[in-house]
Amino acid sequence: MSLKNSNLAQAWLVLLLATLFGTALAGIQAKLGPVIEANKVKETMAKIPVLVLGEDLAAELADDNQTLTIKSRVVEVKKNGITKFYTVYDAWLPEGKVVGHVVKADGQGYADKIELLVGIDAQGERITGLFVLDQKETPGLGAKILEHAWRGQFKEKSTAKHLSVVKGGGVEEDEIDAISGATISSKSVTGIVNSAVADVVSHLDVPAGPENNKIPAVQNKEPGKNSKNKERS
Amino acid sequence: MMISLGIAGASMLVMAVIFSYILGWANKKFKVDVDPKIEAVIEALPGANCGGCGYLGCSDYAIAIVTDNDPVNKCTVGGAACAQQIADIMGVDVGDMVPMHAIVHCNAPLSSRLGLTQYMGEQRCASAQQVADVQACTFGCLGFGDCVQACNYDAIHIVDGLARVDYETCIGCGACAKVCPRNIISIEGFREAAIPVVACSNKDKAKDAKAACKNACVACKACTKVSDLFTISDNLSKCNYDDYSAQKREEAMKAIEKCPTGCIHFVGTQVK
Amino acid sequence: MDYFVEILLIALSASIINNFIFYYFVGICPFVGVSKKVEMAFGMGCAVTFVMSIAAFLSWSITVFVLIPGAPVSTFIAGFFTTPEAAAQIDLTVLSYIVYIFTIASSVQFVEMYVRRFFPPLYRSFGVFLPLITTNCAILFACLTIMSHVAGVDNPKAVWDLGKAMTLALFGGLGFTIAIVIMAGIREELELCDVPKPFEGAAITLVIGGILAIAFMGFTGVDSGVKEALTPSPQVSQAVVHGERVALLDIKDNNIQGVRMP
Amino acid sequence: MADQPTALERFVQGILPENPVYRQLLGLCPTLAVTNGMKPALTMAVSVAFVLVCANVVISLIRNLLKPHLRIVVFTLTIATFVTVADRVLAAYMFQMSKTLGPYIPLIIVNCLIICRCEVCASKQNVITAAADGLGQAIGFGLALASIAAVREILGTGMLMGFRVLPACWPDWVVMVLPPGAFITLGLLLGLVNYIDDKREQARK
Repeated sequence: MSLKNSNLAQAWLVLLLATLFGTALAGIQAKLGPVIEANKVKETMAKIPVLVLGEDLAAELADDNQTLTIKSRVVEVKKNGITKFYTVYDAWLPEGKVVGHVVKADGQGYADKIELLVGIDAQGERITGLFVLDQKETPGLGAKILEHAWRGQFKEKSTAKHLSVVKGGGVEEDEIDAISGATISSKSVTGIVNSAVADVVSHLDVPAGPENNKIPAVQNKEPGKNSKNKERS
Repeated sequence: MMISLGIAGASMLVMAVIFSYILGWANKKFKVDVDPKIEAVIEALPGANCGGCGYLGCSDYAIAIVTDNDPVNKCTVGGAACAQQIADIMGVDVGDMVPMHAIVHCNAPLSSRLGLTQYMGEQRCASAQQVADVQACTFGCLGFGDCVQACNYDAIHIVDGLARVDYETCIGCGACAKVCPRNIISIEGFREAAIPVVACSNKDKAKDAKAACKNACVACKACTKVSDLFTISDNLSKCNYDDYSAQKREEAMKAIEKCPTGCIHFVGTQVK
Repeated sequence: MDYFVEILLIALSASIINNFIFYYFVGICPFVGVSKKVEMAFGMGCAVTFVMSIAAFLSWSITVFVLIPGAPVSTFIAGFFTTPEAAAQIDLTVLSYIVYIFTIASSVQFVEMYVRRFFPPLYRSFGVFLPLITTNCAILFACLTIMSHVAGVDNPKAVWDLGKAMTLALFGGLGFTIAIVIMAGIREELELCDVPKPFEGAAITLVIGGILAIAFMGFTGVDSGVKEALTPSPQVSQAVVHGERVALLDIKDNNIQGVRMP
Repeated sequence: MADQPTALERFVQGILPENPVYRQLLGLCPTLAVTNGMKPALTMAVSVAFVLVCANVVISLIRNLLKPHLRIVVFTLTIATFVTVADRVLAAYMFQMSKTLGPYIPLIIVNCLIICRCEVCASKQNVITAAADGLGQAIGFGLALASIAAVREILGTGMLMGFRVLPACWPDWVVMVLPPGAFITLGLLLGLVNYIDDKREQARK
């Protein structure tokens, strides 16, 4: 019918360009896609050894170029009506011993979302490290949560205690010294750590690694609630 | 891998077809029947949207010409050439092409203004307008030169506190009229080289007008008695420029003599 | 209740806290160019909000139904050529930028024709803005924010639905209008002030925009406050109940639910 | 239309006399957004240069097939494709930078600068002039971005690309790195450029 081909005829250039560009971009996506995926995963995976073992052990591991086997799973937690999702990365030493877990948690910061990686030891008693993945706090003030010194305070903190933020020195066992001028950011990070640790601590038990093959190799573990939920002593 | 290329190309094609079909259909269905004449007239107009013709912009003026056939010679910037072009398009004769110029309806230099106070504020008419009694006359020219700044043909200057138009260079684009906070500048068609003008805009009663300025129009009707060019409306006389012609020159001269405060003048080029 | 809180937070943050102009810097060209008179600015604001909602609706539906991997349309088409689960892996998000800009350009053109045909006076008043809107960053930015909340999210629960997308578009447009009308009001007053010659026009607008941005920064943190106020967060307090330390998780309607602490 | 400016004229015009940011006030959105640091500013300038030159070349190649009323749609399609290419390349090879630049890479599509250059120059002149014009404008844009980024980063953090510029006792003007700083810096620099221009004009008169 004339109406159809007249305006389509006019727009033939647009149609040709659209298809051409569409296929070209798909080609580029096919080539670059995996590289981008690798970047994304690498960004989180690279942090796990440092978080779980601490710098010196991780460096030592890296020297004799062994790597931890790391698997991620999504833990769903129902708490007073709201279901929260945490991605948990479990890390095994090459010889199969579970060495620790890293929880990816996010929460509301002062300006916008803050995303954290919280390292917890194998038994789930101690926090072994903290890394800030993504934040938009005010540069120069809130952004100080990225600093190694401040993050270091979380190391060796017990997961049982509820961490609280204190201003100005005098830091007891389960207290975090707030950044001067950025109490809200410090409070929100500590709050996220507390809620992440409290939610996930009961889901941390993971069968030992493939070596002491008590449990068959856990390669094809689908994410989701992990099967064993051993009642801790 | 090949599949994703194919799918991407296909979905883009499908989307492009859908959208261009909708646009094509809309193009047909929503065809606004714009009179081709209007487009032609818009083409002929300079397109500066300066508003000199008194309309919102060229397209407005073009619509006015075609729909309610307004005079074709109102475009000051385009001048005679563009008026001729539009006349050909419209098949109308150009009619006497009247040059447009600005007229300042105030003839009181600082010396003849009364009740002047020392105004220390912002040296701009727009700001002075906000301040009460800078000078007794609340209608007349403030003389801070907003019009001078607005004019980009350098055709208006402040002489002894009063805005004076240089009729050689003024093309009547109306920029000064737009910017004058007291709206005492009007853009009129000059049928002759020089036309009589009541150079005052004081609408107060005679007593207040006299208290405000030495040569204000006090609506004494002397000019209307002598010549029918002038009419009085709310205490202010106004000259009808359209039906002034060379023959009425003596009438106008007589009115100028008769006017007690001398606020009627001849303005334009070759003022004798 | 929880859904309503999220909608309110998105609305609040899009309109005032993370205002499109003062926080995200999108839509600066009309902000500097059009904000001379309040009516023009308001007209521009309404036009942008209107087109932004259409663009948000179109981009949300296309992203959800065509672009993201496992979207119904792309799996359906791919189903003919390959095995079903391979079809679910077809990921067309790379096309998102072309698709968005294509939909925006076409919808602006469509709206322009429609308004020209049925509302000539309305067209004359803001007709000149419509082509200007296609190259307005605010609209594409809104689509990109929606895409980042739909495609770039790993856990399925946090994907935005249509309601949230439209809220972002509407209140983002509202924030844009607020900002541009405030600036138009200021610039109208500016006519009377003595602005130094080199600063006239865009330079002074940007400096004033900076001051306005500082003022709008005052709103940061409001959304975290509102969120705390609205979410019924349980007070995790500890109590000793007959000799055992119990974490009081829920002390609403005064029956103490507790969980034995380790 | 007056005779078309030659390739060299277009190129030279783009850098200073018709600098896209300071003179034509185009492309302000990315200028304000990414100039809180020198590195992001330069990356943005390079990606805009890449997109601008490629788009100009492609548009000038197909300029006589263009239908007037579909012109804008074709421009946006070409620009969007090149921007996606730039975005993917950045995400693949400079992932950290693509995270900091975030949503502003795709916003190059609606950058008024590129569409304006396509309309003004590419759709009317041959390939070489279009490419030269694109390059000139891109260098002008880069210069403008660098100037703003330098001011903001030095005042904001006292450092420039990692080197300490201001003494450590300099209290960092955090506002410079924040959004309002961008507005104020660009406003003041614009005023400065106008001032210098007026001075040169008077000197020449």
